[in-house]
Amino acid sequence: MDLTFSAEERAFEQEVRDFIVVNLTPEMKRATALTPSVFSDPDIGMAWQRALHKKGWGAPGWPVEYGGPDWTPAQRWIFEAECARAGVPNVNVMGVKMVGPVIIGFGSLEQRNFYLPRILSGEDYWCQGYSEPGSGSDLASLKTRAVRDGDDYIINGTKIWTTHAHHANRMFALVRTNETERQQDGISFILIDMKTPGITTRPILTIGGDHEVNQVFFDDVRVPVANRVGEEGKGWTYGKYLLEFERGSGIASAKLRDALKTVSSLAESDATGRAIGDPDIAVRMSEIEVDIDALEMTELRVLSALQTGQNPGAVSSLLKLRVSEIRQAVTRLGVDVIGNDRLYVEPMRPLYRLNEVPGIPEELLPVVPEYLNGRAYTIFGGSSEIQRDIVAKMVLGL
Amino acid sequence: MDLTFSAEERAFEQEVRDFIVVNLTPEMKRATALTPSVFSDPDIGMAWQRALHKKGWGAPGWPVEYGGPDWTPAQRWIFEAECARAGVPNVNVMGVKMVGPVIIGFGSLEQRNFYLPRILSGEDYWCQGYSEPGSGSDLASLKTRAVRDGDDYIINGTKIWTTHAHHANRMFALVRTNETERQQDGISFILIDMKTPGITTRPILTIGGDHEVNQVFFDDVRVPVANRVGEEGKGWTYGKYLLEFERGSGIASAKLRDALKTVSSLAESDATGRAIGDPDIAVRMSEIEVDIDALEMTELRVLSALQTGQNPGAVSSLLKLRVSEIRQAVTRLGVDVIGNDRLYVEPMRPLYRLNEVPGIPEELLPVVPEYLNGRAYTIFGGSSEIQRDIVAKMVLGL
Amino acid sequence: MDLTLSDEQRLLRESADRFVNETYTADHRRMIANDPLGFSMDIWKQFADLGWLALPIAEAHGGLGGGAIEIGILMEAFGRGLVTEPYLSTVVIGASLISACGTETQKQALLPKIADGSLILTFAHSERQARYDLAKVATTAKRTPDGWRIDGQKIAVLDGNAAGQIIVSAHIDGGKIGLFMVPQGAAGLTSRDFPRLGGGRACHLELRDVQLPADALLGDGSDALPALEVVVDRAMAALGAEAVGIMQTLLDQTLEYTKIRKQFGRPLSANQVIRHRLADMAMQCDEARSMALRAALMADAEPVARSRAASGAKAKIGKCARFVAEQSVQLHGAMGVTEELDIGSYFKRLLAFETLFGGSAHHYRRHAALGGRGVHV
Amino acid sequence: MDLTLSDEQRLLRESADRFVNETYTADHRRMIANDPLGFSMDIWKQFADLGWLALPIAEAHGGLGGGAIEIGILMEAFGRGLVTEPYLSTVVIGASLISACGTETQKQALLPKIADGSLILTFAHSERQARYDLAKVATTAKRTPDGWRIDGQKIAVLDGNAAGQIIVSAHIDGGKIGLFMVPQGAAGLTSRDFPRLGGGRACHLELRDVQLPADALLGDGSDALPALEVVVDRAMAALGAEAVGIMQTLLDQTLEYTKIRKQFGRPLSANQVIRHRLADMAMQCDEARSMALRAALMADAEPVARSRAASGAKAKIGKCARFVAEQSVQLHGAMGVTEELDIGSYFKRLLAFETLFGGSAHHYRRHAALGGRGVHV
Repeated sequence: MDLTFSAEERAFEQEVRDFIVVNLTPEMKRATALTPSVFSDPDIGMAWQRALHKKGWGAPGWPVEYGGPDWTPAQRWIFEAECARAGVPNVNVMGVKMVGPVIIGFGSLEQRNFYLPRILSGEDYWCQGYSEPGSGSDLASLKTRAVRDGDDYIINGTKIWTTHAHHANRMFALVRTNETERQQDGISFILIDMKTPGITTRPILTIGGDHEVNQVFFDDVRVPVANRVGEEGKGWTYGKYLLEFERGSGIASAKLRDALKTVSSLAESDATGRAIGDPDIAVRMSEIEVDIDALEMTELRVLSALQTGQNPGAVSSLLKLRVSEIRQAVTRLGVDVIGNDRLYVEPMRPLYRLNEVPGIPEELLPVVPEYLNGRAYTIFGGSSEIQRDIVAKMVLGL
Repeated sequence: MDLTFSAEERAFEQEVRDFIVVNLTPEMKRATALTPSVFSDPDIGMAWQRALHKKGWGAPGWPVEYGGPDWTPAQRWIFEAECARAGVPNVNVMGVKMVGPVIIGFGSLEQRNFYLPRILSGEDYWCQGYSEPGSGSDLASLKTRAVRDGDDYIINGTKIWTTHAHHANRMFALVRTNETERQQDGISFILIDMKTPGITTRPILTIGGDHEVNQVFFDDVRVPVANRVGEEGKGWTYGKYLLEFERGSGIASAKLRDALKTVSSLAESDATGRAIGDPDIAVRMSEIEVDIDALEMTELRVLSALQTGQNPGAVSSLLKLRVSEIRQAVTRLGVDVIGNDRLYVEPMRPLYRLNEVPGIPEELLPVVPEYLNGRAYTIFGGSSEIQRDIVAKMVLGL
Repeated sequence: MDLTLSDEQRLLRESADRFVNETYTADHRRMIANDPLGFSMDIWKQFADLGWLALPIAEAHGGLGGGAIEIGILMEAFGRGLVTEPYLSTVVIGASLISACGTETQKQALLPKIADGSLILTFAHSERQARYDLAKVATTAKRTPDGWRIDGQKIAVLDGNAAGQIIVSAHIDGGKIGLFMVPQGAAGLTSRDFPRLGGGRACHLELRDVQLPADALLGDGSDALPALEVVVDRAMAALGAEAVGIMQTLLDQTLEYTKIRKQFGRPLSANQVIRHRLADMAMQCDEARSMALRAALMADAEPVARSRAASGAKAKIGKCARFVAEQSVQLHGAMGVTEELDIGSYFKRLLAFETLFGGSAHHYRRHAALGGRGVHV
Repeated sequence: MDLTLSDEQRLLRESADRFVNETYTADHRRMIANDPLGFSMDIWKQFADLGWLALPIAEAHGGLGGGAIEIGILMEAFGRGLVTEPYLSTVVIGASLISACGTETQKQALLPKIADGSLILTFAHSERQARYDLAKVATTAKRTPDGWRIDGQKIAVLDGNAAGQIIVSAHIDGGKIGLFMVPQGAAGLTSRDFPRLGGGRACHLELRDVQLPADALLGDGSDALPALEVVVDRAMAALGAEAVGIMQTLLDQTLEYTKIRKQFGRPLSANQVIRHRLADMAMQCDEARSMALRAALMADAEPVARSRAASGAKAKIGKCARFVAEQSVQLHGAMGVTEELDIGSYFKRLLAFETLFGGSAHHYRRHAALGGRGVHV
């Protein structure tokens, strides 16, 4: 047993670092630091995706035949850890990490040939049409309907909490193609061009003042049947495959460590009156650091299992729970570190377009919106209450 | 609005203090401090009850015609507060506070005439036969059966968690006299002489090593029907009346403050290496003190409502929850204050009979057993889980 | 011992509740959110007419001689309505500082104007370096032939742009703290006004070579710190009452929402975990209510008891408020983390005022230190 | 990067698990509870035969040269069995102190005896006034013509009466800490033996004018504090592994109980609140497991990283252990607060060792201080 990486792995680590040094511009870095929502805006995020793609690293999780880099689990770990440490943009995961694996796993040859290269290059920008008003964590109750009409489906209904729908040119969606006894059986997985007539998008501002999510309305939207992935009525299976993917986010500790480092730097700076001098702040910082240590160790245990070909299994729900809680603890520490400077509200977005900031150190600006938006960590992607239901059932067998 | 007591009330306060000075012997005080279970042993508790009775204060909550002192709510508050502050013995409540009110409210004239004076004087010592193995918080499912045979009931079954059954000469019990559709309807409230043939008692040691509770077995125990209180099958109603009484313990803040003071003194003494110098200990002590302040204020709000004839109502479940949690917080602070001295286990009981204590300051001895036994605060008398169910239903109307 | 409201207090509560219910609608909040002042001068005048601005001012200076309990009754209603009028700055803090420190001449000149609504005040004290240490003031006041010269920077000044005069704390010679009346628009005073988290406005101030007349100093030049502590203790009690109003609103709305919102075919409130969460929220609301009342009742007690009650209240209410606020958002699910529901505004107001004069950790330490527990504040 | 067990490690785990399952029954615990020694010398000999007593000792001194991972494997199994044999005192601490501080002669003389089971050791360090400050030792060692004279008091000495020799820490001239081998029964040594919370025995020691030969001092007289810190960091990792074994047992038993125990006509585990509680317990067990492993893997890292890993593990595992232990009792209801179930013994063992070498608050502070966060430990 040991924690050290092999010489080859350390060489790879150096390669990643070198890549980052060359490709991560100061503007991208600043923009990322000043983005209080989950994902970078496309101008930032896609610039990074293009650089990755050029290097052949555009889709670390994909099989080699579709353009994946054929990394070992350890290499993926190292890549993610170095990216987090350096503060690279948070590329919207809907393409590479969400719809990509589904198309690879269940799409037709034509779909694979058409969509996958466009995801890799960043030419297509995807959003996810799962949630609906009235069906949040209870996704199977979704009501958006796709009715067969010749070679098309005609879609009516609405999706909500759609991240970056206002930027995306494509959506993958779960829609109801059949009324069945078991709600799950009537759902299909469809790829939709966002420029199709009948689609409108309404912005929803988050509690932190960011425009990241939307409501999308479908009014007699005509989508070719050829855009369905896999079989009709099997969409739930494909969708759940994705949710599993989303929950087992795998390597979150490095990002959390980076987020804590940011708060820690603030606490040590004059911008907060050296908040670290407050023993409550100092001790909470250690508590969170230790929680991240524990999380990282669990992730490494999973990684080590993966390396020897074992399935980490239901542990992903455990990880999602802890990750969201630790993230919130970091943002909570943030607002306590900046003290009364929390009163300042900057309505302008994106923050990184601000040139001159009035009377407040720039690095304090994202702290309050991050805390506010961060309340969503325990809600989106399956609330913590639902996650604990799952842990009890799947992990503990209750 | 004001927090000060009237001149009459302050005079009463002085009277209580004077009474305590005269009647609370150093032996009683030491025995109480060295008792890590809920109630004082009868030799200590009943000595105090006799002193109270002599003064006419034996049953503060009873109507005047049965020997109550006719106090205002404020006077009851003052009395309880002064007793707690002085560290008087914890008289077993089963007589005066539990069965007494039921006999007063529902007992026959004969029962009132016979039992009430014996409770007041301490001649009778009562225990409560409610819980059974397999019916803890779900009391209505109790199985101990009383079958009518002429002028007697014949009782078979078992009761558990019976506090001081090994000291008591009488028990009040809930027993099943009928099989009914609704479990609650077949239950009767019966008074049992503990010397009746067929009763055996098995001690149950608490996790802290104390013999406070027991299991009691009934093997064809013959009890006169005349010992039933009120109507047959109405026992559930009388029993719940008592539970309400038990939950709305009313004036707990003074006792908690006294318990915290004890821990605080330990933390300031050399016996713990002045644990108060540990900022964690100091701040937790303030947190608990503030929790007690809040509790006290809520109790005073209830008291104030009572004084103007209002019914405090469902707030009693809220209070029971907080009281039990704060009590546990105090005992938890206690074991942290004494640090590694927690390793010492003293098996001898009662602790106050110890003459020479080996290598450990005497005042540290009850700390660990109090913490251990204190785990029961959130279990006995309706677990915190059940209490929260009740709050949700009764207080919040969910 | 009597904790029931007097007839006057009951009337005050009824009129405050009625006013808030009728005035502070969601429409009003939307309108005021874009207002450069952050509140309505029209409503401020109505506050004056209702006598609320005169409430804690002594009768000799045109006031009603009310106490902390009456302030608490108003503030709780203000919390329910998310009132943005500068009541805390002007009346709870401003008027109290003048009453505590001012000369008779200053009181006669200023207090009646507060009472009649013609003078809005604010208190510029917080500095970034000081965190929550009331005594730590880097702003300086130097004597000049004509009076005073003030230099320094202040952050998080509530309602600063609306104030006719700003009460600025500064170190004067000899290490004492003095309070100075700085008129809005004084030369050398730069204000950066911004919308405040949770509604209303605030600003950061820079004072560079601000020249003031000799009588700009409140009082006779003795150290203002003890008076500052009295007034801040009272302000914390008032903030506690406001928080209770907000928390109760959050609890009520969350109860309502979880009863109506259905998932998996049944209301959210059918889930035991959610029922228990709501029970805990209700409990913490009740504890916060008790602590706010306690701090108000102890506002005139001897200093250590008063300050421990105020710190205890600030600490405990802050802790309870964070729990209630975060859980309200959590139980509203995705809707809770948008600006589509009122819930977010209440959440933000609690967050905004949580560290005003120090957060929970600071005040638990102060409580411990004042209790002789040898902790450093 | 490989966190899978080697073949040898897997074999060790299997044999430890088997031994514990077969030996440490409830009957054994009842028997040992009344034993004046607190454990079985017979089992101790079996430990020797299995090679466990030689585990961390260098091969040059008759040991197997195992590391912190191997110790952790054993300790986790010992936790599951509530083993009371003096493994921590003798092997984890005693042998390591001798290895770290002793002269070659001392190592040759003592280590093989530990490995073959003929020498039981304990470490007498804790003093009431010092709380958890490792460097604070009031016990003194003064040079005499014949060697040393020791005076002082020690508390909470694990397995003190069973030990053939007691390693006593004392201040020697010049403010350095020295470690002295004090033989059981030395003149001037008074021991107060008592049953230890959670099983086994411990004692308080008084040393009054205890005369020792010159070679009773371990090593050459240089300050033993750095070695003490290494050994205590390792001991904390071992305690963490033991705690994990105990926590897992508590979780397993509680899962079992809540599935079987019925209330209101359905198993306790049907209640969502209880299901979520169990989920939290499982999560905390897993976190504790990760931290114990981490501390073991870092046991040979550079001092700051090693100590932060050890303190982080002690702090976090302590916090998780308290939660798991208290909730295990809570979910067992009334039965949980008696001595009728095993659950109470596991609960007490966790409580007993929680503050050994410092509790969670202490170690979070140490972690912060070592991280340059300017907190006082």
